[in-house]
Amino acid sequence: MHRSLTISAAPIDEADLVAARASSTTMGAAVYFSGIVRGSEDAQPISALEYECFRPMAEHQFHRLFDELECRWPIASVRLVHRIGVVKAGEASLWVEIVAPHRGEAFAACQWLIDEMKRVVPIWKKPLPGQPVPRH
Amino acid sequence: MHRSLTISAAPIDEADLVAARASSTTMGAAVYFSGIVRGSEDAQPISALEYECFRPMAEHQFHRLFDELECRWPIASVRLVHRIGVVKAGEASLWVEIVAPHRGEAFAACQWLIDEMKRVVPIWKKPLPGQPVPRH
Amino acid sequence: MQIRVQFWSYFKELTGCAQATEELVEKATIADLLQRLHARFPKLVSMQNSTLIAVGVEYQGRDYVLKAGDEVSLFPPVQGG
Amino acid sequence: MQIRVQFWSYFKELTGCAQATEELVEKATIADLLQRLHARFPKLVSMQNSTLIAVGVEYQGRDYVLKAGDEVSLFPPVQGG
Repeated sequence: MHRSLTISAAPIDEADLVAARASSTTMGAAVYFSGIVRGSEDAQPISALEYECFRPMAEHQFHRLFDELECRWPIASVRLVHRIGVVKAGEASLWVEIVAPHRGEAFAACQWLIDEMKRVVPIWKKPLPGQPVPRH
Repeated sequence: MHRSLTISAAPIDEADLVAARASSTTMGAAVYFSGIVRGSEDAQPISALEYECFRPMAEHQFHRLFDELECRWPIASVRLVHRIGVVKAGEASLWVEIVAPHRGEAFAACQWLIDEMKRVVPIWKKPLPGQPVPRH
Repeated sequence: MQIRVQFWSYFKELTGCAQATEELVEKATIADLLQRLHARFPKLVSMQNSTLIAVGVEYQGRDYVLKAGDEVSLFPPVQGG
Repeated sequence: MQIRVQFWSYFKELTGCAQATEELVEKATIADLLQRLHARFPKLVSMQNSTLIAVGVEYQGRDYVLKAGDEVSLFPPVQGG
């Protein structure tokens, strides 16, 4: 299983990432998830979220999840990008790609990975008050 | 709910489509599915699938599904592209985007839409024998 | 009344044509139409349990009562995606 | 033995620091360490049921026996994504 993990303060270029998907004639399904910062948190308007990461542990825990993903489903490739630092409302903080032979396993694996990430990967967010600024 | 349906013989430019996602500060989740033609069908190598579509009925049935999607989940946007004609192994024949406030409903809606599409939308495929040609 | 029938996917190969017309009595149903078509295109008979039927752009059952001008489509299970 | 402790997320604000060091007897457990930290940083007490604990890069339970050189991390529930 190909795996790629990026934890970075740089904006997530989703189009670029999608364009870079490895070609295959045995994989019938690619599932993507983009997690986007919303302009409110607990009903209060926010301008951004600030993400903090315990990086060595986050990387280790992500790779443990990738190991388990590989055991559970016949996945060809997982790529995951998590942004850290300040992420403005309307911007993506998380991007996940799962490539698999069939869609059932691709959807199941993608949802499982996000659920588990939110349980064990040491990343935290702090809302930054203010009005969200819509992008145009 | 914003909706966009494209049934076309043109290759699906996934990166372009992703880059064109409408911005929002109330939507926290975008889920994408790309269905890719595999290089075999019933264990026989194929070079491509040829898709045939009863277009007026396909469009009508897609919009009925979009109507029901809108009733079932608080979706902000659905975009769906289905390619017709000859689609080579390794190329995408289907692309779906669901944008919603939270990931649970986005994943549920995306999977439901694909399952229902495969039940009611009059599109058929014919395998074209031959060896799949890997893209580079 | 005249009813026009369209065949899709490999039903075209089974019948040898993409379209056919049948002359039916008023108030004939899709079941009546199928009986005629099965007599005329015997290769459709083996497919009858998996045949999908639409009138215009909507699916209809065997008991649907046909009207003059209805365009009926017959096809095998759909396979999009 | 000396055990270094790191605090993450709003645990830093509760303790007023990002790191602390505790001197513990050999074979002390994480439970023993927590007892010391709760005495020193009383604001951590109310969080004890939701406190996550790692040694190095692995989660560990309260009964984990500490070794010299262990780096312990304390943090609230994670919230990635």
